[in-house]
Amino acid sequence: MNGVHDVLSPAGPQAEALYQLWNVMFVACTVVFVLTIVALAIAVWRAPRASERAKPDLDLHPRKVATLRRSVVWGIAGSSVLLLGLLLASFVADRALSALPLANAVRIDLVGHQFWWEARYESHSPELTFSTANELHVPVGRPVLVRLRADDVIHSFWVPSLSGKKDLIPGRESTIALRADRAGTYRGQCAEFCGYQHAQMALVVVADPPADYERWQALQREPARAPETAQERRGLELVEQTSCAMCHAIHGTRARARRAPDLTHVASRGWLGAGAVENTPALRAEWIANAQKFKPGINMPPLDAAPDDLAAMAAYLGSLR
Amino acid sequence: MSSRFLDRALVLAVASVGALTSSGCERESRDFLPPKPGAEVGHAASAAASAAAIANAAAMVGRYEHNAHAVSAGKRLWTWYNCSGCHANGGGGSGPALMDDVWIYGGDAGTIYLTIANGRPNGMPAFGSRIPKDQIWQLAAYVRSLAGLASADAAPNRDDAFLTRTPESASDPQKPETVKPSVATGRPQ
Amino acid sequence: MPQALARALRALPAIALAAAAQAAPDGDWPMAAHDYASTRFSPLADITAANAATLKLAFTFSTGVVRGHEAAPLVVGNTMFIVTPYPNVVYALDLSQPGAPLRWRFEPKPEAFAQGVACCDVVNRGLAVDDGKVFLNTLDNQTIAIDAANGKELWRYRMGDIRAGETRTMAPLVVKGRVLIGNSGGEYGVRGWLIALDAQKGKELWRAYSTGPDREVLIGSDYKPFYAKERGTDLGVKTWPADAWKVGGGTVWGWISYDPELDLVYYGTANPGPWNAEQRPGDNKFTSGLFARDLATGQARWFYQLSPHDEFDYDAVNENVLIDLQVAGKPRKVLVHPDRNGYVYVIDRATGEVVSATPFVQVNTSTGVDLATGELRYAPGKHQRTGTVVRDICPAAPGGKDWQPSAYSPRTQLLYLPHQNLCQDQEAMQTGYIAGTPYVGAIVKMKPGPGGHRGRVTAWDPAAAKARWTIDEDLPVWSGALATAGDLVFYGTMDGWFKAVDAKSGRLVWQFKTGSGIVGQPIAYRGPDGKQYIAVLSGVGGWAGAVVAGDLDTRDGSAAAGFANVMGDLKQRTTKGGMLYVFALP
Amino acid sequence: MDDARALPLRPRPRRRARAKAQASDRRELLRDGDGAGSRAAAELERTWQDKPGLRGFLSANGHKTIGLRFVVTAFVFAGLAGIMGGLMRHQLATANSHLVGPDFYNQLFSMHGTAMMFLFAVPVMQGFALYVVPLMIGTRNTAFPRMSACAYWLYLLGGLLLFGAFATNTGPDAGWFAYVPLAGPQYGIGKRADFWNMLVTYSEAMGLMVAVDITTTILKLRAPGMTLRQMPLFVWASLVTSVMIIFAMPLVMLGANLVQFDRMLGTHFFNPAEGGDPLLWQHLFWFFGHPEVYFIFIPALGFVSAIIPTFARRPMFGHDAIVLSLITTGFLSFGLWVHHMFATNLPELGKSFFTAMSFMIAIPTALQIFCWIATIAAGRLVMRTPFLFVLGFFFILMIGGLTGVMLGSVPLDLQVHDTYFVVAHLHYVLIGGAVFPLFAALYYWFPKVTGKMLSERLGRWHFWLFFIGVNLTFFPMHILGLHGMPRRIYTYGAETGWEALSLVSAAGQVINDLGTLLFAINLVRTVFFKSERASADPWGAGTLEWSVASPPPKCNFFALPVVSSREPLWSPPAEVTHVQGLSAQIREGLTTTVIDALPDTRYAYPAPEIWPFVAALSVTIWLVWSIWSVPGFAWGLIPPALAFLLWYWPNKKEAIEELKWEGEP
Repeated sequence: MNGVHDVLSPAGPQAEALYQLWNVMFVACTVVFVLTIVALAIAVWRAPRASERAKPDLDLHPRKVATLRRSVVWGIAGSSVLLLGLLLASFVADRALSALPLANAVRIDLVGHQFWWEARYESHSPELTFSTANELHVPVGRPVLVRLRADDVIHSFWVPSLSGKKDLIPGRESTIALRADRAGTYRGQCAEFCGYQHAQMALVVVADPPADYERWQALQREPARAPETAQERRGLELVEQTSCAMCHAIHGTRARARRAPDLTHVASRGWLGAGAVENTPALRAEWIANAQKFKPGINMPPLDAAPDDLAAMAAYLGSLR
Repeated sequence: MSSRFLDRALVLAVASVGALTSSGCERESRDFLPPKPGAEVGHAASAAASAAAIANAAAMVGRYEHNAHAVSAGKRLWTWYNCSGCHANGGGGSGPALMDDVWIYGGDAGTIYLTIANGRPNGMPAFGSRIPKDQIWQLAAYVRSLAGLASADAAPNRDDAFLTRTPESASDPQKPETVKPSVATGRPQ
Repeated sequence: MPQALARALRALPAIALAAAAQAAPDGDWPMAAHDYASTRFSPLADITAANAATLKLAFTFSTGVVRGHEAAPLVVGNTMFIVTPYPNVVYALDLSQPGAPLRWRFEPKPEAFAQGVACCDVVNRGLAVDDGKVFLNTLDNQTIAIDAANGKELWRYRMGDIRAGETRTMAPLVVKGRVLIGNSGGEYGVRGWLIALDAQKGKELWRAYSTGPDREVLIGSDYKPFYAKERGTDLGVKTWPADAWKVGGGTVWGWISYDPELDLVYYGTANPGPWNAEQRPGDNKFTSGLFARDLATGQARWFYQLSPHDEFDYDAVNENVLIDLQVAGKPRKVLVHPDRNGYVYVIDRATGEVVSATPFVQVNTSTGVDLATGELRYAPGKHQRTGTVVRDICPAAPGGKDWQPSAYSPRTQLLYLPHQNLCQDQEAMQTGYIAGTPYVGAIVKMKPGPGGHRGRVTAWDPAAAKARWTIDEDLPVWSGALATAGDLVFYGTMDGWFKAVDAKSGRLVWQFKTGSGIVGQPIAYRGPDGKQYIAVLSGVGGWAGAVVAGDLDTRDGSAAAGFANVMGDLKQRTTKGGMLYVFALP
Repeated sequence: MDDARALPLRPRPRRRARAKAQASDRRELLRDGDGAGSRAAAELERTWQDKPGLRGFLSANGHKTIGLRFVVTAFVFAGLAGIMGGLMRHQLATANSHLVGPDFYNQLFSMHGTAMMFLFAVPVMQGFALYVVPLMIGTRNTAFPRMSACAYWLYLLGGLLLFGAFATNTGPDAGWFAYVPLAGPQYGIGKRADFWNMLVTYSEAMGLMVAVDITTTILKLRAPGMTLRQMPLFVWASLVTSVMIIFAMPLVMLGANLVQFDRMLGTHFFNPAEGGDPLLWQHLFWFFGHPEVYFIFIPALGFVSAIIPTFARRPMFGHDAIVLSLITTGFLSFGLWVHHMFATNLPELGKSFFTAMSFMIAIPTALQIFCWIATIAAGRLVMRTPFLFVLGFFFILMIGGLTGVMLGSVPLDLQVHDTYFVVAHLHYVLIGGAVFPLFAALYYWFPKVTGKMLSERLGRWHFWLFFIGVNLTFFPMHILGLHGMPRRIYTYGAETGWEALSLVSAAGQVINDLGTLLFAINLVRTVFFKSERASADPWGAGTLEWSVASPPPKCNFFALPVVSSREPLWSPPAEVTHVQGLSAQIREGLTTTVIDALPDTRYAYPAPEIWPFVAALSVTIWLVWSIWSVPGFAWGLIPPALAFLLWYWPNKKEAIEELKWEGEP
């Protein structure tokens, strides 16, 4: 899953605040580091050499003791003041995070599963809610309020270019607010160890200009496109009658299970398996045949279906723009 | 004295590590791919298929019933595929209870495989075309652990959910005996 | 029986509207609810509180089936018709002969697969007899008309896919040549409907769905609901997430009443599916509500949703008893509906306005009904959230009173409610619709309600909206009630006691221990010899008795959708059975 | 030592001797105190000699034997865990590599973390303390040698069981922190998490027992005259560490057992559906977790504070300031565990308290660094390998400490928590803060322990390779973390752009391995092939352990020293130099008062027994049995109960022997 995935290139107010805080911290710490190492280097450089048999000098000239004590006291005072400064910078950044205006926010209900993200877009009228997976579209400039819940183990939602991370903990509900100020694709990844495929549990937040976002949202609310070719019809029949319908849902068909990503518009997503494999026709067929090859340990079983059936299914799913 | 003591201790250690290793490997292996296609049985409802299924069950015990990953995958599928709707957590509901010692069609893994794959006349739907074979074996292993027949070490502990019964790993094994349907369930043949 | 009392009785029609159509002879019991007003009141007064103690067994008849016998025996002329749970055998007994020998039997041979998809035991709630024909619903979605004289099948109507979890357990209602039937299977995501068939040839006249677009719910021009919240176009689609209404439940498996003057049919729809309410935001129209429809066309006149966006499986399918009540000085045509959400509703049956809604059990899932808007105010602490456990939900999923029908006595003007007293803990779970498998999404464990007793019989005064007297029973009272002009109320307990109590005070007058738990509906009829007989089917089962009827294992508290946790001792209290008991004065 | 003026001991007031002294056993009673060559010295050597044969080996409880065993076993486990670290680095060197599958990788990183933290870092520090502290404070053995012996056997058996489990594919796979839902009953499949819980119980028991032993030794067995202000800094560091261990380790022991009850007995401590909470585990674990990393860091500070004066040829500048900052660090470390949980949904105000605490704890460490630099500035430097490692320690610890300050800030931690930035930070602090001082201490005390000097040339090669290797391996990880690479991932796609820096890090790992290999060669060559002996005080150091031969005699001191200054060997001897009059026939020592170290009572050290080993074995039986069967929890308690009962059963012969010595003046 490709997209900007970098703490140092923020695209939203929160990531910006954290980036500034990072710069402050980085500069302050580098200065302290350089000063201390230089002090050490000077001390080592100027101190005379001796052998281990040299007699230890037990007492020290009071003037030297005074200068050393003064430098140690100044060192401690300096670092304390510096730490206090960094503490204030940290509090200021923390307040900036929670000060994001939430008027007219897009509400997303994000549920973390073992090894994929379920995103349910809520709306005032229940008929307009829809569900997608692993790829979230958000309008540029509008705040997004994400409600986080875990279905099995602890995960952590983190898109570095937009905001800091927040854990999804079973039995607890937390929310995170973020906003994308520039259009673009921002990559994120689960940041709390959650099992075999913690490594391939990525997600993408695509910030669209408002018009594109409305078009995308309208598309997502449509039921699945009817199959046109015979192969696609055969594919739909297989999807409804074999294993796919046991876990997946495709609006407008008899597949209505919720244990796996909603496939109503799967072809509109760039990647499959939360970033495991690119959504090209060839790779899609391979993924359906045996997902364990790309992402061993996930809950999608390899299908023991005939090759042309697999091709039909891949063709049908490929038609679900 | 010390050298003989040492030899005996050494032999004992090697033996115990051997035992631990073999049971450990069997219980702890995570094989995410199903066995090679020839190893298990098609789900055609023919008599041949049923005989093969039962014969295969013995070979499948090590791979499923004694394997913690397989039994816990079976428990996840038990909830995912809505088996708990009819059979609850083994206590039964519109479907028969599976945690007691009464097995209407037989309690061995092969028969349970066929029950899931081909269904039964009194209301068990056929899932053979909808659930891959490897998962049906996992479900069969979990069903046997409901009555405490799978190995206690591999059986799942309690769920991070609402407690409704003692966990499968702690339930004492029910001696399975097949009872004729009419007496057991009052359902006329 | 003193003649004066009998004459006085007949002089009382002004108050009690016995809306029996074409005034069937008062000795018969032609339909499960005795009459279209669903009063279950028998005008026979031979058996009174004074002589009831001498009641003795007249004859018995074994049905040969051992599941839950929830049906009501019917008597027309001198023939008694009884129907068994699956395989739904119909027996006609000749009452003119001593011992009532079998006249004929009819075996519909329903599909064996149906047993696996009946959520709450393979029950059948009764037949209907009309114009020489017996109408039978079978578990595998067939309605069959049988010639009452010789037991020959006249026609058979099939509707509903057993493989998708749809079954049929309700007692049909026959009104002016129209047979009204509904489906069950809400726990399997079955979309509910009510269908009217032509009694002669079994052709479908009209079909009203409980969810979906207005034209399928038969909502049209003359749909004038009283409350604003029920008005709107295509609410059956708009108040659901996309597509969810297609597997949204709202089945019609309960009781239907009919008011000849208004020519309206009254019935309730079941709860929305799945139980995990978080997966179906919105009011989920037209589930858990009451419909009034025109008999001829099926067009909805009004609808009132009792439990919008129901979260606790409170179906609204219970009986609607049609009576006239003095409200603020003026007599009003009302229906009394004791609902599973714990309230007894008194609703004006012409307009759908809620006159009063008063809890008859301890309710903590809601704080009251706002009579101005008709809105049920839910208690905030009890909302379902996936993955979290909500504890002490009172009343439990079967509600204050489940399907077991109440009886109304115009003499005492009390409604006698046989019901349960249960609470529960519930965890909502993520679930998906897989055709043919239950679509529930909740783990439930029930427990006895406040006071520790699990059942109760309440004599409810609809006018004063409070209970006149109550009898606490240890086990849930899962049988129907029968009120007679002899001021007696009959009901059965789940461990087999068939009891008669004084209608005015609730004092136990007579009881008889039958062979198995009673979940049937008692009736009273006048035999060919002119004597009054009381008949009841004994055979434990139903949702409460599933632990015994299905041989379930009570070590798993969530078995039988939570009932196993509270019925652990039922296996010691009763065994399975299937027997008709008929009593009479010596 | 022989011209010293002896401090004659007042005869002990005669206790009412209940048991009559055995007349027949009138062996002549020999006393210590008259120097190396004397007959008493030979008798002392024979008294303190470990018994021969396997039974002797199993029941030895000399502090030098136990300490050495701890250090050697810890380095063996470190080697194994290091190889696992190497495997992980090579798996991550390239994108989408299939060197190792996800399941095995999860076991690798869990074992690497668990073994390094529980089986290497803490035990090696405690091993050093067991060996060096008694020598430094002038006593013959630790206060409870049998407890430390039992602790070692628990440690060895726990380590063997964990690595045995790993060998049978049952290694823990939920990380060294084993967060609950994943290591809980539903998602922690099989017996893997059980073995982790059991190991934690083992290693914490071991840590507690050694900590109690060291604390008591430091407080009660110091040489007369060594008041608290004259105690060497390393002894102060060991004291602070031990007291911290006593407070922190029971937490995780309790937590691990609660998870074990959840897994085996079906309790609901961490089940959110039945009122438990997964965050309870995180609190329990990190309340122990943060002090845990300070158990590793503070002894390292002790090493540095012991080494710098020797190689700066002058006493430590600001000795009291360093003692106070050691105590402050130990105290503050209990107040900042929530900085590991900033990403959870705990209230924001609460978290910011922990930011303040995390910043505050940096000040005492800064104070120590400034005092060290001041000492170096005022001293005359001997540029030998131990000092080189100390200079390396400064460089790497500073980077680790400063990134730690960055991690302490709540908002910044939301960006870098659980990423490779944290992996870099922890390795900088642990390798810089603990492993560098550890190597310095090894090179420094190696001649004292084995009597042979490690080669300087190989030492310098080892230092430079290790210094470059550590920086090359772990510095790029800071940048990887900022580019969003999460921790504990077994692979990543090529599109993430993390491949280049991961390759650099893998190269650094190779250099690391080379450095460690050179150290191993140096070790083996010196121990087995070098012949010339090292003198008693090859570095001209000032503390007491350099006053005895290398390797030290079995009884450490033929005559217990009396101390009058912080560097006894550097300052002129006071008028009274050693104690005389302790028995040479039984293992006897002198207890002194806590503050001023005035002679208090005679103390009979327990003789070597087999019971500590038997007790450790019985505890193993109980813990393993409790994994396999629920009744095992209860019935398994019988073997340990019996073992400890027999261990504490009073021994008549020993009591009479001691009584005999009490009677004599």
